[in-house]
Amino acid sequence: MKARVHVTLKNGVLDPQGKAIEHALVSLGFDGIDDVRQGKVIEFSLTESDPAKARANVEAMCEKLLANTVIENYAIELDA
Amino acid sequence: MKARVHVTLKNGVLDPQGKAIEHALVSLGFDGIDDVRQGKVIEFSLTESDPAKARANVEAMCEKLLANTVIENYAIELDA
Amino acid sequence: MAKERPNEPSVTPKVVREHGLNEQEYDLILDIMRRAPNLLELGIFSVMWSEHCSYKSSKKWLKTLPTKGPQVIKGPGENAGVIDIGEGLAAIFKMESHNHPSFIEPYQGAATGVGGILRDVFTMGARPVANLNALRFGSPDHPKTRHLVAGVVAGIGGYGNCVGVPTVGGEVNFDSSYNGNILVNAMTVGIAPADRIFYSAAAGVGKPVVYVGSKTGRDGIHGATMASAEFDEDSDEKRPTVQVGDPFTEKLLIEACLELMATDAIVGIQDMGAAGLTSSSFEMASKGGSGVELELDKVPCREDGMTPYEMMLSESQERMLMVLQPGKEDLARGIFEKWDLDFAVIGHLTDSGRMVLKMHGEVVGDLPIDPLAEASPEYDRPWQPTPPLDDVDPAGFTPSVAPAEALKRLMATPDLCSKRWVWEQYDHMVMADTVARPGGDAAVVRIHGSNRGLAMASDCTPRYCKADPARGGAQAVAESWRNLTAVGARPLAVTDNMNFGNPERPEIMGQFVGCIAGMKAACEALDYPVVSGNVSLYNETNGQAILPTPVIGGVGLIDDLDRIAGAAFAAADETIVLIGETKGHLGASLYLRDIEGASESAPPPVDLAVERRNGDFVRGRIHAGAVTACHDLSDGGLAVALAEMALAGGCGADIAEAAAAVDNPPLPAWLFGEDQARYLVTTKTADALLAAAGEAAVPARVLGRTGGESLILAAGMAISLAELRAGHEGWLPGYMDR
Amino acid sequence: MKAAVIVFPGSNCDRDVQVALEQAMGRHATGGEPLMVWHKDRYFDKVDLIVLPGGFSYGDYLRCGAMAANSPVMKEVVARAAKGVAVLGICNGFQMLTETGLLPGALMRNADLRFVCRDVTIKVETGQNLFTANYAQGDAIRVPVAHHDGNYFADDDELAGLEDRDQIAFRYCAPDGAVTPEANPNGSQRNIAGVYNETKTVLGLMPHPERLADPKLGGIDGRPFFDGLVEALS
Ligand SMILES: Nc1ncnc2c1ncn2[C@@H]1O[C@H](COP(=O)(O)OP(=O)(O)O)[C@@H](O)[C@H]1O
Ligand SMILES: [Mg+2]
Repeated sequence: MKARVHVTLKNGVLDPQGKAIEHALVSLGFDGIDDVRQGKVIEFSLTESDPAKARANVEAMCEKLLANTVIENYAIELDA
Repeated sequence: MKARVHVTLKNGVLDPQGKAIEHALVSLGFDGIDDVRQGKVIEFSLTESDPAKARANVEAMCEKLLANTVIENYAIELDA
Repeated sequence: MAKERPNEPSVTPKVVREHGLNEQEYDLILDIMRRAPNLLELGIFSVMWSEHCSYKSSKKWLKTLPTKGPQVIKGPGENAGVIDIGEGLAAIFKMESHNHPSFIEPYQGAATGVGGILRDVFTMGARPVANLNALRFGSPDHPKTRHLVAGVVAGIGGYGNCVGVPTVGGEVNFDSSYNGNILVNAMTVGIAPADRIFYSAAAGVGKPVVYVGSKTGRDGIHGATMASAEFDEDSDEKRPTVQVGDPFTEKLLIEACLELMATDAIVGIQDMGAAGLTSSSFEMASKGGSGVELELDKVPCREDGMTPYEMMLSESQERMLMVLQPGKEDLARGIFEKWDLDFAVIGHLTDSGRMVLKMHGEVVGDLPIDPLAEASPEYDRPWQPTPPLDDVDPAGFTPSVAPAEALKRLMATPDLCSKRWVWEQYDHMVMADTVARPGGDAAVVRIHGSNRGLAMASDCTPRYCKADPARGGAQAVAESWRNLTAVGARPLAVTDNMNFGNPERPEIMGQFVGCIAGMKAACEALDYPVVSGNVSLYNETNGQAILPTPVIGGVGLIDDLDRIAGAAFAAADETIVLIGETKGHLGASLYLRDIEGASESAPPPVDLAVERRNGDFVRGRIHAGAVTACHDLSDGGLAVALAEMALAGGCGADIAEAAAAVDNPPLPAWLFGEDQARYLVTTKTADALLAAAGEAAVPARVLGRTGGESLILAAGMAISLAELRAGHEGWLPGYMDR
Repeated sequence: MKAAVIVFPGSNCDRDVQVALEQAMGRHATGGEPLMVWHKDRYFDKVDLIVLPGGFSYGDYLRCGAMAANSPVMKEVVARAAKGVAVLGICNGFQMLTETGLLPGALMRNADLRFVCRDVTIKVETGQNLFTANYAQGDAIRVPVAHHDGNYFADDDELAGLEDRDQIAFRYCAPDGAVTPEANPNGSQRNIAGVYNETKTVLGLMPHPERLADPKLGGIDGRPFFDGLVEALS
């Protein structure tokens, strides 16, 4: 099955990227935008077919590697 | 409304980050994973309330700045 | 007077304790305030009196260090030390630790450490010209170590590379005592016109207090108090205090501040480091003998609904506080807006001697400045001298491996292996003035547009400090002085970073006291004063303290870049000469630790007079153009220094003849002993060099000649350079890619 | 000759290339010094060479060079390039040139994901044009790289086209000139270190010739690069 992990910065954590993108968009004349935040998506396929097992697996991957839980949150999407 | 832009590498474009993550996951003992790809998500809020106008706006942002269409695809999600 | 704010926790004993203040300290607060402080005021006391900001455990001893000399323009007490480097220029430098944050979040912790030390230097009007980093990690086989090394190195590079300041030197050690407390000490060196140094003191009633840089968020609230608290299992709970660095904004801040500093608009300027707005505004007012009133609603905030408490204690990065000459606001605003940076007048100086904090016109905090600063606690903590260890009799032990094999292994140990993997991730050439890159004894950075240069290095041998703090402290200073001398520089002054365990334990405090005593003696004997520094205590986890690690960052001057030396053998068929006396001191040597696995013993004595005599001689010969390469002897002794010179030059050497003549000390001790005050030099004119040494009463002897593809240590004892290089260059990348 | 160096917020090799150019101009009869142009200045004097320097423009957030490529001055740079004015992009400047489309391809994160700063050897693939006037085709020169995103990518058709049109300027190689995988510091396709536009008036390269144009810094292989430019444009 396919797994998709969204990694986003925790609220309140400075997001220099988002800040810079917002600034660039505004100076390009796009107005009415706000709170730009940048995150990551990591997608991959899993041989594990049992949804529960798969989710547990992917959670472990997030905790160990995919997300820096000190400053980031993660969300997991699975689809068979 | 809120806009979410997913930026992913085109097929055939090699993805060093994805490869490295895959390698790291395997060496951490996670097996049965494949085709790891890493993408970006850029989220922001828009004052524009007309969905059509908003989409057109965000598309322009992608073409101009948010994605490099030589190597990247983008997908736009809007929700009021 | 300041009333308590609605829906804000009131100040209970528990809250006081959570702010790291003990009962005596709280009583002192009551005396000073003549009333109970509200939460905001308590928070301000807690950060101002934290170990990190108040140096309460170390002050008494730091005061004993020599800080004066004709070259010193400004010693400790400002953001960084300032020394005269001639031709109307000053060098401004300091080292600072970011140990705890780097352990919790290696990338951001190390990155913001670099950002912080850069600000300390450009705050004073200097353009940063070089960074160094002294790193100490746990045992390589500790599960966390690889991840920490990768993150810290990437973070230092990520920040320094982006701001465009070359990272030219440092050190990396591994020891299990750092398993739970790594050390990340970052140093910045900058250059400024000697007559345009900027200080934090600000006086003049009514002068505007200006905030510039990034917006304030809820970053690192209580970071300063956390940096002074011992770790325990629940440290993970302290995680949210980690901050994210924005090197791009820092780069803009450097350019904007230097642009403004070229005008006469600034009265005083101070970066917002640990304890952000609190300590910066306090510093400026108390040093200037004035009072300050801030309107917190004017502080640029990143998030909605931030409380005065959060604004005053936030440690958001890339922010500065300035006091301007009245009427210069628009000039200054223009410059910061050009660089897309926030600029806000958030208050003004008063003559009340108090810090008055207002929110929406209402007073939310009101504290007396001098009493708080002066009453800041100073402890004379009980201390226990470290018991001396036995010497090792070089004749009294039988080596377990042949010297050639020992050398091969030593060169591939975590502490002695090449750190190329690290410094190739650092842009060490940006600014196009890096004359001697990482890999030698000291880095050499040209003073832009001239033929002069600054030499810099960071040094400490923690295992010596553990075995004998006083010797270790003296040795760290001496090795720093020697590393600068070995490239031909005149050592001028040092910054220090004192990393120790819990000072409330007498044996730890004893290590601190001992190291300071040794540093003091060495700095005095070598005319090498301390002009800035930083103390990091409580580096222990569950009672396991780090090795005492007083890191010395040295800066020296090179008057003529055509008269310097490198460590690489320059050519074949040159004579190798050993300067200094070799007694074969094996105590506390890497050889004993890593090859023989022997237990702790006494480190080499440091004879400072000899150190100075030998060093001055070597420097003189370098300036006279009489030596073609020079390298000081340190970890691993003679054999390792020889191997490093051969690998750097891609040229072998033969010392068999000299080795054959050795009987006392025995060969292994002669090869691997770590006697101090020694150098290896190569020369085309050996006789003249030996004669000069004789006149200067400096021990010097011919070791052998350069040439060939291998190192010949003794008859039938050859190692190919290729083999040595494979191990030396291979260990770290191999370890990291595993 | 007249040259302009464009300074973006976050540029940090602007002074380095300014010095290298100034010294090259000094060695040549013309003398003079390059004009430093702030990115917010949409217009600047007529020049023969425009340099986009290395650094981390806008922090290299989002994508390296992406925001600089959209900065006000860039419209002018693109317009002048179209008129045939020589444009040189070094490191971050190269990334900007691909982001503006003045040069094909893209520069991705280094294959090992690590920033790399060290001397490399690059092979001069096409001699005798504006930028390599003082090198011979096949020369192997030593210059430093210092980047995190120098991994050159273009699809196969693009690459074939680049080869056919002789647009590949430099390739990473061994000291003896052999183009080997070991000599590739970042995973670039076909070891590509620099590319031209079709008319060879625009060059982008990852290595920093300006960092080895002074004997004090350990080498001068980068010097002919600037001397050649100055001579060719004077
Ligand atoms: N973290 C680092 N960053 C940059 N350079 C480093 C680092 N660690 C070691 N180096 C460099 O590697 C070389 C060897 O370091 P070290 O063995 O500590 O030198 P020494 O024994 O002369 O004090 C020095 O040039 C030093 O600057
Ligand atoms: Mg040394």
